[in-house]
Amino acid sequence: MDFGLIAQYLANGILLGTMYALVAVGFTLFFGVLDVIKFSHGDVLMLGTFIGFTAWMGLAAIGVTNPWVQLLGVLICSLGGTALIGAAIAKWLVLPLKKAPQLNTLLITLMLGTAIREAVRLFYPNGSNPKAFPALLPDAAVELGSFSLRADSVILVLAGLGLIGVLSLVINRTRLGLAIRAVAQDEETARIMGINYTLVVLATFAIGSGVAAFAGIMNGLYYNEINFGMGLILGLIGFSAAIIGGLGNLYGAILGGFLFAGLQVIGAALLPFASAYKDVFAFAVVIALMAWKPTGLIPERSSDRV
Amino acid sequence: MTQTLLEFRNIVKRFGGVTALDDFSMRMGQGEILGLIGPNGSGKTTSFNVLTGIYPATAGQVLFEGRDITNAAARAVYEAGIVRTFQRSRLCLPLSIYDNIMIGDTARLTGSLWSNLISRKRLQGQIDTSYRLARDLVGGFSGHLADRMDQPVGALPMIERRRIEICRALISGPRLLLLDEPSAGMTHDETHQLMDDILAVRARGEGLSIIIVEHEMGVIERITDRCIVLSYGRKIAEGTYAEVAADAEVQNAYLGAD
Amino acid sequence: MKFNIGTKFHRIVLAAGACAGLACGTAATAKETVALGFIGPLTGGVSSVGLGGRNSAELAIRLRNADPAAKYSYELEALDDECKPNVGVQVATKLATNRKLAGAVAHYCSAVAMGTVDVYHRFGLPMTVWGAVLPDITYGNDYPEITRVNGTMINQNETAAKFMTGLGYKTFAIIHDTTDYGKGHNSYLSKFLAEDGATVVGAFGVSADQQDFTAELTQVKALNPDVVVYAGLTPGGVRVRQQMAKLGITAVFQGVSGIKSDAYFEGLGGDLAEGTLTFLEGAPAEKLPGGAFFLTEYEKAGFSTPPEAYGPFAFAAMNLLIDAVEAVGPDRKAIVEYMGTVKDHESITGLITFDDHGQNTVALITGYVAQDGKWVVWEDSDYAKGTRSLPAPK
Amino acid sequence: MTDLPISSTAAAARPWAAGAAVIVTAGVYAWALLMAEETWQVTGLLVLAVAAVLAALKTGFARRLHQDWAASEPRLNRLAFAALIVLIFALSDAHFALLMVATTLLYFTAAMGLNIQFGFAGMANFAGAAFFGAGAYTAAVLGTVTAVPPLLTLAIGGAVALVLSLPLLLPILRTTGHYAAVVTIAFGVLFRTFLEVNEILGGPQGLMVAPMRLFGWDFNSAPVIGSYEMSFYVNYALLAAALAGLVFVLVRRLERSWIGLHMDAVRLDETAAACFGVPVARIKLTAFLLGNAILGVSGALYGMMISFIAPASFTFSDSLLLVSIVLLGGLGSLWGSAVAAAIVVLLPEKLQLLQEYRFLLFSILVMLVLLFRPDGILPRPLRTFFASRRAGK
Repeated sequence: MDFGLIAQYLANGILLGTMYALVAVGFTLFFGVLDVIKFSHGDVLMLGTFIGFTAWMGLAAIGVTNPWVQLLGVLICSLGGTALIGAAIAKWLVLPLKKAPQLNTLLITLMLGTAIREAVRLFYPNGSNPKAFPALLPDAAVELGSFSLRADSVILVLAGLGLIGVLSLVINRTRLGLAIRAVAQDEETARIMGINYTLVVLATFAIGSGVAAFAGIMNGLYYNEINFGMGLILGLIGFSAAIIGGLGNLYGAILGGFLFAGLQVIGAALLPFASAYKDVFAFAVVIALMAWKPTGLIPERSSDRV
Repeated sequence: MTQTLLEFRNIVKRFGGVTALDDFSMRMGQGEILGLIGPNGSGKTTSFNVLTGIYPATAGQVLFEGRDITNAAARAVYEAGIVRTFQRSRLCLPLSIYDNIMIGDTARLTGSLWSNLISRKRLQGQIDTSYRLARDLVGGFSGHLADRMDQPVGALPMIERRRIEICRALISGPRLLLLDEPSAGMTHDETHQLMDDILAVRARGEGLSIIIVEHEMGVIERITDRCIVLSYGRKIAEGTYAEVAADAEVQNAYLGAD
Repeated sequence: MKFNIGTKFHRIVLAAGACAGLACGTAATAKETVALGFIGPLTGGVSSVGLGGRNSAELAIRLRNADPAAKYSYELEALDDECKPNVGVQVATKLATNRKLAGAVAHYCSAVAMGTVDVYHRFGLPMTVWGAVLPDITYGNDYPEITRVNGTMINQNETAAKFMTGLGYKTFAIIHDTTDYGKGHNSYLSKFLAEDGATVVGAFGVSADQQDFTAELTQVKALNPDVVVYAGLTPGGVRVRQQMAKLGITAVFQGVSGIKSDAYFEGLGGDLAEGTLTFLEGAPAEKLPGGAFFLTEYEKAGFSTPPEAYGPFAFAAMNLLIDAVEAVGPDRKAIVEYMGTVKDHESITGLITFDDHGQNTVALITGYVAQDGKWVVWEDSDYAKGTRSLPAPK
Repeated sequence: MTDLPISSTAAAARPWAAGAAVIVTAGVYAWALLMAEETWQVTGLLVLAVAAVLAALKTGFARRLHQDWAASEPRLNRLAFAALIVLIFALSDAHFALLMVATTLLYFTAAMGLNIQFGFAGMANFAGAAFFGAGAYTAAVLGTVTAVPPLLTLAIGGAVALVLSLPLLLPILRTTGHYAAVVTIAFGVLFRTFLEVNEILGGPQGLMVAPMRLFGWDFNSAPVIGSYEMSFYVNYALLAAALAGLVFVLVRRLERSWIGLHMDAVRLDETAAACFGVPVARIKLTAFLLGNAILGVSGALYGMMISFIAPASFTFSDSLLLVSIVLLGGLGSLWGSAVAAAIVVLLPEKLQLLQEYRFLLFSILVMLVLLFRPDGILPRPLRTFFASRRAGK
């Protein structure tokens, strides 16, 4: 296999990995503060992307044509709107079920995901068909033999990695991050320390959902196409990635995201049999990984106090 | 000292960089009530967890009735005759009193899928017997609990739960009972009652030995034959309560910790 | 009041149970009402096609009901098969055992149709397929109840292969989804391309809801074919075309009937769609006498979703069924017999003639090319006239 | 004093009366709902049901019923089964209604298998549809081999599901909670994708399944009594009822045995259970294998009844449907699963009049139930090892 091809696979894998990591980070944050899995995450991401798309149409309609201004508007609306939605979900669907079995949260958010998906399909104008997401980034490309590297891909990866970096700083260096970590560590103690528990949970869901919306916009900008079903697969993969990495750990989620992307690319590119088997391969490896590392590659600290 | 029941030989337990038990050795005799005391984080519960197979020991040996049970699985430890209660009550709250106590009797109450599901004659017999046994045991602690065997544990007050936890531990007729802070979450009077119950059990039972971890020094003084004091995972004193209470290093450890 | 199974006892209990406090009674209508069924995917990933089909079938009924010359008044019972065989069997049973129902127009998803044909046969319900393209649906059995107005993927791919090789293209890479639809197209297209002397340099199976195709397309790029084929439905087609551009693949992009929808342009936007080729059975609606009429009426009816590629077939199938009822009355056996004799029946998709398996033999396949954001019949396009050109064969 | 205080004197006199009344009413209601065709009938019946349930909760009738049921359970269970058989014969020639009854029963059976895992042992299994599908595919493959009697095929369907679970045992036993959930999710996706890309088992197009045969009787032919011909679905509905009844007894006995008790202990506190000698790994293994085998058996019969199967019928969302039956009914509650299976199967079907909007409505309804009844429609009652004890013997 020639070098260009390998480089191309690598570039694809990095871009996919960044997107998966951004989704996985949300799962891991929610799990950290509340020990719950919010399965509607993927569909919230989709909703965020549609909000961004609508914002773009609005901006274009009032005559804003500069792509950078448009991009800024799209990001503000999408991230802000999705963050609010995330907090609302936490307040009205997740927190009320805190005392119920964990599975209930899982099911209720799954159902919420279905409801969001169906609602977009039915009520967004012509929502059952894919939409063309605008290409707002420069599309200059560098060609090196069979390897073509586009400026928009590079910008997207850098922005995605940058956001993960900022998120890591927020978690590790700010008062909010401290509060989030304290709640993740021990809810009771955090309450005694005077931390507003509900507020921290809402903030965490807002942040996680905002990050997912970013991944959605990234998805839209890269593929230039969005549809009502896009969140389902991204959510499933993001969840698997968060689990492989080890729940409750930011770096685990990132590792898991890139690992899953790597598996898919390897599955499609290198396997001796047909590429249709790549998902079979990727998920078989996930099962094997769980047998080998039952609490993820970067295990969370055992919280089972005896 | 009577014949040795349990022996720790140079037990070390580390969690990452933290040493929870540091070269801890001790012996206890059959029929003894041993108190295990020390400030918070001194390794009392950790020694229970190492003994019952929840954590593997980093180094050292545990001998029970002369047999090496170091790092044995929790189930094997139970089968050897060692049972315990937990610091935070760990009953199955949605289950009935009877169910909870029966969980303690797994050694006797097993059976194949066949005898559990298809031919249930033997199961019926086991249930009738065990129901009577459990009722009697609970009745020894509290008469009105024995009348409420089919009610969920979650509805009971703390002291009753603690009693049921002890019944769950005793139903299998163990050799050694480990009590982890039985007074936690209870009033002074309740603690007092519970101690009476424990002494009564011991007076009744043949050859039951007890290790008790406790912060309430009144309890230790009243019921233990002998105490071991831990501080930062090391044994710093051993003897009767009066002896260790007078020990300068012990006083220092407690004062320093507070 | 109408019940499907009408013993007296049934009526009494039902009325007591459900009617409670409601006025039970309906006004008598002048014409006898005949119920006709429709089944398609109304929820899930391919629901846009299903909704388009349902709307078109409903349009056929509305138009006929507005026609004073009609002998009967018609009502539609539309059901959702979710594109799942087990659900399909369920709803097919529901229609087939509903005794007031005279016939049905059903199925876009081939796997569902494969599962339900036995049900229609068992209960003797005449059913006309409006969208599923797997040959076995008609040719895999001898059921007189089953007919199909649209062509099979055999016809489609035979024409497609001839056409493409005729333009001088020699090497093809096929990306197909792993549904029966994509896989079927892949195998027939490969077969006919080989017969016409072209080479398939690579075939890649992908899942129908896959978002990222860069891994497959990177391999395609290395293979450097004349033509990249996507055998699947619009959403996947949009993504593959989009990502081809990202990777700088300049080959001709060819689709199958599943991407011939307005959504293809909406999903791609701008110039990327330009020059995409696809094939569809029948003649374009606007070229047929009734076609323009259909499109205007559809517009007028105010449906919220477009008819999509197979809407005209659903419309034609429903019209055929209504014609049958008008001719022989709402009797299932008579309708089945009538369907067996359909020959040169006029419809907005061209003339319909059923062979002895109930398959419409008028295998008219039309090639389309995307031009200025619209599907244009190849013969009418700037490409055929030579004023625009597709990428040349390598 | 008896072991158990029996609170209501009215109930003591004839404790089964209220339960019996409810069973008869439910039977008649089910019949009316299944036969209802027109929009206003369905709507009326659904409103009636909601009103009745609310009234029962408000007046305390539901609570009393709960106690009465516990007091005379075996009798009421038998009565419910009899009512089911009567319902099937009452529907006699209504093909579609019978198909729905049989489907409900098979989903109920599958949900009981999942209940062993979710409800008793606390193990997540999000590949329910895969094991269900394994049974259905077994039936499809064995149906082409005439030498295998179809009744044996059901058992082999269970066995195949069991064999497929074996490679998952190691990861399942090592992981807990969400980590275990991912193992099963991955398996579910893998199973479906594999069937789709692999041509041997029919690929995406699926396979025909031969009908059930019992002692030379073809289940696809209509039973005739005198000159009256019933729907052939009566065959399947009766067999499904028998299967559901058998599995119900089996799972009930499992719950009321030491194994069931140990499953509860493992679910509620694995560490404490281990300290009392509960063989945690063996208990989990039993729950996982037994549950999957039940899923496989019910899937095999489902395949024969539907007579055509394809990978699209056994997806992740189908697994979720099964899980939602278990959760809606109440974890570990068998009667809850029965009611929830009926709701999950019948409601979307009866909501067909809403066409493309029905999944939106369905998901919102499930969310509301979970918010306002987090323990499910019929929460699991306390264990009673032998019902006779409850009766105040």
